[in-house]
Amino acid sequence: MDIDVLFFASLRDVVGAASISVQLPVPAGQRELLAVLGERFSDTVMQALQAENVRISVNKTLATQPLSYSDGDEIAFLPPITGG
Amino acid sequence: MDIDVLFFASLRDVVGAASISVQLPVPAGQRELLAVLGERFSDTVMQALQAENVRISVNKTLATQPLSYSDGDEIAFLPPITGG
Amino acid sequence: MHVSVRIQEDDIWVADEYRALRDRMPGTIGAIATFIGLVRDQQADDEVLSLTIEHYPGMTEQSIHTIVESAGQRWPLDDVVIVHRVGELAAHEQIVFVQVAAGHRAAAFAACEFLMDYLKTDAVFWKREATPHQTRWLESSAQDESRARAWKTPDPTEQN
Amino acid sequence: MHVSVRIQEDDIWVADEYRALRDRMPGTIGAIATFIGLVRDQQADDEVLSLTIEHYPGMTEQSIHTIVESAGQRWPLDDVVIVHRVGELAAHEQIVFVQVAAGHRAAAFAACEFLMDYLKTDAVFWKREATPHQTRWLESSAQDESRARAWKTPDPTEQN
Repeated sequence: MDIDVLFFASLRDVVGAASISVQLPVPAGQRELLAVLGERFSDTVMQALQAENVRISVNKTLATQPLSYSDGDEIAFLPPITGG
Repeated sequence: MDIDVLFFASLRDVVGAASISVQLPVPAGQRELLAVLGERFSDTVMQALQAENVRISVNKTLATQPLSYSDGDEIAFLPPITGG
Repeated sequence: MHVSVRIQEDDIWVADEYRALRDRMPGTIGAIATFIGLVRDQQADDEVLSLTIEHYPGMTEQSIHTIVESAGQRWPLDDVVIVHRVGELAAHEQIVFVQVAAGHRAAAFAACEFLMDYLKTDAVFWKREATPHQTRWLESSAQDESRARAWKTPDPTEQN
Repeated sequence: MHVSVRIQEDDIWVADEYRALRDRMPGTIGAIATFIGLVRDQQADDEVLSLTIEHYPGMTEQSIHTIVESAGQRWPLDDVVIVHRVGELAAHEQIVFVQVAAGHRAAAFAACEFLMDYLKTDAVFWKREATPHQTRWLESSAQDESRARAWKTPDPTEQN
């Protein structure tokens, strides 16, 4: 299945792209996603994506583990937020 | 000596005047002022002026007892205030 | 601290007050809290037709400056504007405007609320409310008094 | 409760927001509290050149609506407007505008401050600050987190 993966703010800077498309096996969760990303990105990038303060959203909703992805999902890696 | 006496809000309504001039003996304090006002106003008015929540200002500063008045002073009877 | 206190019969032009603040403002200001009080058209289930506000020229301004000085001693403020109307105001009209600018939001919010609380209890104004059934002079409520008194006790959030 | 939440690159026209509120406002409103956040030109002794704000379209709006709903459940509010800018903002520019109208001032003040506290911690934005020496992504401070958390504990003043 195909999903879109988005990177915001400092994570977009680290990854060097705002979004990528990836193909995942079915079924797939966060472990499968990280495995596919790990083939594409360096250890430095992967460490940044897996930092303790990074949250994951699925289709614009904050997600809690364990995650299970579906075809067409929009996954985002969100570094710490602050507005106002 | 001559002093001006001002009445605000509900007290002006009760007295029927915003300000009056009165002549006081020298020296004079609040007792002498009330005696002079008592000759002019009814018991109803005098009770209103001496209500517990009425404060006195002398020359636009809140006054504390005992008061001692000077020629030309501006005395005001202030009912409970509220702004905002 | 820039301070402006005005008592006026004229309406309050909020947009002009804000523009003037932005024009004179030093750049370290990061937070502006404002409050506008309006004449409510209802009070305790009775329709309010108008509110007539009276002041004691000279003494009223001084009473407000005293409140502003207390706020300035309590929080690091850069700019305070208070405009208070007097005269007869219809329902929905503006009564009072308080604008506080500070470096950070905690001070701006706290000072703005402090100023309003003390305007209710310590500013020399009198208000007469007219409804279809009666005209009466208002007093600050027990609630107003307790809100103002609450500022005199140490506030555990003040360090934030 | 009328609610308007907007994310925009354009500047915020405070005067227009206030006029629109007065136009649509039911008369029982007696209190309007507003907050405006500006880009400070200094941060920890370093000059701030600009602040670049990024959002996640759709998710950001939803995160703010969730915060507004919490405020609406907590206080009786009539009207809430939140306008938040994105893009690159120079020092002194407006970042955020919060306007809360309610019957009485206690609710208006509390809700306005609550909304700002949660915008700091729960709204989906990212901010990058540029100084002459560095560019860095900001995080909400420990102080911001503790201010937002403080609303979750029972507030003894809430009954006032």
